[in-house]
Amino acid sequence: MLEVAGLACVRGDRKLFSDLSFSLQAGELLHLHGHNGSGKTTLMRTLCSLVRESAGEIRWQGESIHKLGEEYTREVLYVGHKNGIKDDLTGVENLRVSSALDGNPVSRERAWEALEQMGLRGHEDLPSRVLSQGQKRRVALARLLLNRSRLWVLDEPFTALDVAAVDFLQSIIQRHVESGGMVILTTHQEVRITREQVKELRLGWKEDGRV
Amino acid sequence: MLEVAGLACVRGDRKLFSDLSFSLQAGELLHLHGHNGSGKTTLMRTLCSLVRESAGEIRWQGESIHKLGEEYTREVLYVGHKNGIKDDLTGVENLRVSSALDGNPVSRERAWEALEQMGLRGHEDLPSRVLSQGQKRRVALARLLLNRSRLWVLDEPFTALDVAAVDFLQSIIQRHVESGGMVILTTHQEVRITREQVKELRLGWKEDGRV
Amino acid sequence: MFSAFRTLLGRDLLLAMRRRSDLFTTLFFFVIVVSLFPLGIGPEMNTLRMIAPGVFWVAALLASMLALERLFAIDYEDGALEQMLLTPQPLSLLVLAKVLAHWLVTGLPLVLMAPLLGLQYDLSSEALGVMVVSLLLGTPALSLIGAIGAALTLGLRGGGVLVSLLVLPLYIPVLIFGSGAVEATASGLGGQGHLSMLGAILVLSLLFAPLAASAALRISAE
Amino acid sequence: MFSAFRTLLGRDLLLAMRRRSDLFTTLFFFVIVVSLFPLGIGPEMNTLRMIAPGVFWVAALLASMLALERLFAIDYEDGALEQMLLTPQPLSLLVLAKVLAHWLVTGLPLVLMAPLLGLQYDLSSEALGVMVVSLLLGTPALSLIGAIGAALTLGLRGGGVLVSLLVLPLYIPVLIFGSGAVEATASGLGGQGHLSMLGAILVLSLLFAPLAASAALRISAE
Amino acid sequence: MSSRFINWFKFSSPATFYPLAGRMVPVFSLIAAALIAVGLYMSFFVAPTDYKQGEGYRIIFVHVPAAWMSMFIYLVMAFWAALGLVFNTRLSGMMTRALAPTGAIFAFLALWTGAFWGKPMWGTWWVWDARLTSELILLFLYLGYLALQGAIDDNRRADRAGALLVLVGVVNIPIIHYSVKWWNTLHQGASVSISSGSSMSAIMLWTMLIMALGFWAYTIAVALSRVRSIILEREADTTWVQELAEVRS
Amino acid sequence: MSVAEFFNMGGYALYVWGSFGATALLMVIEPIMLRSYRHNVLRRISRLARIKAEERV
Ligand code: HEM
Ligand SMILES: Nc1ncnc2c1ncn2[C@@H]1O[C@H](COP(=O)(O)OP(=O)(O)OP(=O)(O)O)[C@@H](O)[C@H]1O
Ligand SMILES: Nc1ncnc2c1ncn2[C@@H]1O[C@H](COP(=O)(O)OP(=O)(O)OP(=O)(O)O)[C@@H](O)[C@H]1O
Ligand SMILES: [Mg+2]
Ligand SMILES: [Mg+2]
Repeated sequence: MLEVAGLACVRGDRKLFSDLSFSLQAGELLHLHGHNGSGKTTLMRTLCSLVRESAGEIRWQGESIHKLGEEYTREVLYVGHKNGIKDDLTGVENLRVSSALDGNPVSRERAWEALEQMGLRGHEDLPSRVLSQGQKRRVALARLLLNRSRLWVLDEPFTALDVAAVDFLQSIIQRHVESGGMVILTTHQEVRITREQVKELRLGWKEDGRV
Repeated sequence: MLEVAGLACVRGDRKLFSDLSFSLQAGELLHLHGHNGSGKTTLMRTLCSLVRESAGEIRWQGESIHKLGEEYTREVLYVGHKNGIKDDLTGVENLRVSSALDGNPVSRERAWEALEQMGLRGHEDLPSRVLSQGQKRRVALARLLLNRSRLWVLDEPFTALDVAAVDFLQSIIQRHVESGGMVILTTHQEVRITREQVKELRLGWKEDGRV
Repeated sequence: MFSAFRTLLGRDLLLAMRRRSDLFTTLFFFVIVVSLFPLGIGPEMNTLRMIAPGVFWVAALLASMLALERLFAIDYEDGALEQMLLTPQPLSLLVLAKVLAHWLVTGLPLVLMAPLLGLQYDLSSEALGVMVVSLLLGTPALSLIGAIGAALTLGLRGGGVLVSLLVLPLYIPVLIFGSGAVEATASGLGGQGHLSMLGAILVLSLLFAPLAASAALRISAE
Repeated sequence: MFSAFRTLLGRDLLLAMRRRSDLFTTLFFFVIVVSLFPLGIGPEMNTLRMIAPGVFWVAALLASMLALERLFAIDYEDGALEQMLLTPQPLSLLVLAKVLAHWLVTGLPLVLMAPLLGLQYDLSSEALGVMVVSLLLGTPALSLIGAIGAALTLGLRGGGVLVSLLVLPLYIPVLIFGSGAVEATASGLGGQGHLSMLGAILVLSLLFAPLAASAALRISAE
Repeated sequence: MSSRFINWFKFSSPATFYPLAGRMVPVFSLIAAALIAVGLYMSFFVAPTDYKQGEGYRIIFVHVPAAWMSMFIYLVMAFWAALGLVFNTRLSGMMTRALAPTGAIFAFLALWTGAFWGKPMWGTWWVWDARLTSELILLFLYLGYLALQGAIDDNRRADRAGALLVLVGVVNIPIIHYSVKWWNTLHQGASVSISSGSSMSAIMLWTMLIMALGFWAYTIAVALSRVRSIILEREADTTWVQELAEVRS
Repeated sequence: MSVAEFFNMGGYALYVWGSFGATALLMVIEPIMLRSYRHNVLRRISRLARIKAEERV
């Protein structure tokens, strides 16, 4: 499905990685490793077509993602370092807006339910401004419960989450992979993910990785 | 040294905790536990006198911290969710400015050295804007190496750090405690800290904690 | 597709409502600028009448320029912009929704307020009418053109002055035709020609500005 | 203690240099406002000479007011303000350092630019002199007074309008004495009285504004 | 067909363009010096005194070429900008960047000389007439472009953002040119046109054209030499730059 | 035509020489600035190259 060939990325005057090639099939999870500043975030943003690659190509079902444009972005769900939620909207409103923009509007009840599943019961209609760090992250991640994209790109999704939430998120990711989705993930925390379909990729080591 | 008696904190219309009492002596570490939104950040900011308590008192060497004013803030070092570094300054500049404001100016070389210890070699004179999430966190934490405050208040210091940096930070904390400092800490990650002098405090459980 | 347009429009209006005061920032600025002049210049009606079109249009231009900073900046900082880029919607449509919301919040109140303020300057009702029409045609064009500048300077610290520098040259024609229309009417010549130029500028910017702004957003979001 | 003052002053100036364009934002705004008026009003020298003091002072006031938003906001957002509150330094001294840096970056260039722009309006050299002196006394007072407003509205979304609302009533006396001084000189009466009033305002705000602003900061930082 | 294509892209690589530009700079400098010298001689000693404007009209020999260049350079920049956005070639961004300062200088000169001409002819340095205003806007566009380049550290982003800005501003060029036709203004209408011959005396026309060509050659020389420095700056860590004779010494 | 007459330009001296002078000035300054720009770039790159060479040793 997703194929990466000869990818390189330059930031300022430093080459973060070059000649990176791998591919990802339905039902696989790619776990990115690398120390701070090794270029994980940059790679993920490149895969989402947010950053332009300096060389190489990224293909989705055989087509270049830049050609596909919105057909590709429909398939991608990205959660980055920033939560992308509006401080002045409540959790429910945030969730409904982002789902509608993602192309599948959901009802108030459905959104409410998703937030409750994420453990935000009783906080659904507070403005996100007053939520704690971890609660904001939960609101952002509630999108995962409603989304129909096939490729999830999650940049350190576990930060700020407490143990219960980390467990729950892991189970969601696992369910997505088992039902034929794809996940690209990075985290510095030690997490257990089902070992079967996991690929690993290390950035920033001497010989830049190939899976 | 630090005594807390009958502390309560109300946010909006919810009582986060009430009647909280504990004390912390030189050479002790207090590990705060609690699920997302249980009030850890709020408690820490209260202890730093950034947030006013709704009830109760916080005493430092027997005196109310509000009376002590700058005498107390001299003893406190707080690293919060926000890094408090300037995007447009380089790591070295950031570090020197914050040390000077903390009352102990350091030389260029000393700052440079501290950043190198934090694993930022080769990134010392990039504007912090272009650093990765973890690298920014490292710049913020480099203050710990230069500071002479006795009480460290660290709110999830390990987020965004990679394994090597987490280990290093742990060793710094341990050294501080062993040399008679005090640390108040919260983290959702599982970290090993020397078990001897560690106190634990749980927020957000049915009966709000007492150490 | 249009549901996305409506959602985004609704969201931005809702946000403006929540912040409430945002609704008034630009309007208030406009009112201050227009009202401070009689204070600083003195109350002679003849002078005032003469400078009125200039004052009103300069004030509108400044108000619109200052509001630009907030057009995309908050979305950029909290990451909502990244998410917008990754939706399966044509980006220029989303940009159009944001600009429309922005104009409804910052431009429209100003247009509605203008006739009231015009009374201070002793303008004839005819001149007032033309002023409202010219503002109604001109301010959306300002917002659209400004969106390009705002998108280009996103995330550049101190973008404020850059936005002004980039956007001002494109604003000047609007200013000239806008105040020209009012002046021409006040002095008895018809403002027709000026108004139709404003209309043409509006149509052109409706066609091209969203495209240019969305291209600029893609560049800036890297 | 004074080393902290110097460090903070140095840091803010360095930041302004780094962003470079920030240095010019306010200045540029001032230049635009002052220069757009002849454009909108027409080039009759008599009218222009008459409205000059008003235009200059209104422009200076607006420029100073707009710059306020950035006085503490960035520090607040990136957490540097929390850290400032936790330093063992008297907060009002730090506030004074920040305000001084802010004035050096936004106010002083404007004062220096004023005589050049005055030429456009055909002002006499005497009137220009008084204008510079009045701005030199007035703009620091504006920055100091504004700091209180900026501190009070910190973190309130859409603080912009609130700042204006809070600060404007306190700004108006400065505006009146400032433009009054220039006008009086231009029309042959001395501007002495007005200038000494400005001086008094400056001294008062130097004494009280840092205290009030630092109290406001403590409240807003919660 | 395809071989020509390959050739094109070869020259769009900085490594091959750099020495090529190096060879072209002295050639065009010489041409520029010669043409401008001839042009200056003709403008002061050959061209006759104008019966209406006296000697003052001689400003035309710098004013018009400068005004033309300011517009033409912008069009060339727009061409490179479009090329850069479509084909993503590195060189085009550098060319756009190299042309901008020279364009800004000519726009400034057109304004300056126009003002110095307007004072004796119209009795005022400046009026807000359509052509004058649009030329001022052109200067602002140049300055805006340069400021934007200065504000972005990342070269790729700077190139692409700059290209977009240049393309947006290109609407201004026809406005400058046709403004005298669309609005009745103080400014002279077109005095050089292809269809109806020329309304100026032939000698004045020739002088103007020679000056214009001289300015052309000057622009090419300056822009090429600037692009060489830009190439060096941006490709500093490539091996071909580090092996250059001028870097080694 | 005397030299003085030539420089007087039939009373338009200020305007004619103001225009030609400004043009000449800018067209001389620009190449000079370009030369110093190139000089700076070369010096910076040479230093970079030297540092790199030293590191390799
Ligand atoms: C600041 C004032 C002025 C500016 C900004 C200005 C600008 C320009 C521009 C941009 C052009 C090129 C137009 C084109 O080729 O499409 C031009 C051409 C010309 N200008 Fe000016 N001008 C100014 C003042 C004057 C004055 C005062 C005169 C004479 C009284 C004058 C006479 C001419 C002539 C004869 C041409 C050539 C017309 C043509 O061939 O199209 N200009 N000017
Ligand atoms: N303009 C620039 N100049 C030099 N280096 C840059 C520039 N922009 C980015 N970088 C470098 O690129 C890297 C960015 O890495 P990225 O954010 O992708 O890291 P990451 O692997 O996600 O790290 P983390 O684990 O800390 O999130 C950093 O090392 C940063 O210093
Ligand atoms: N104005 C308010 N109205 C209602 N609740 C509020 C208000 N302000 C804050 N809160 C609540 O206070 C709590 C803030 O907790 P705090 O940020 O201290 O949590 P935390 O323990 O640090 O959590 P985390 O682990 O996610 O960082 C949240 O549950 C939030 O919902
Ligand atoms: Mg990262
Ligand atoms: Mg917290």
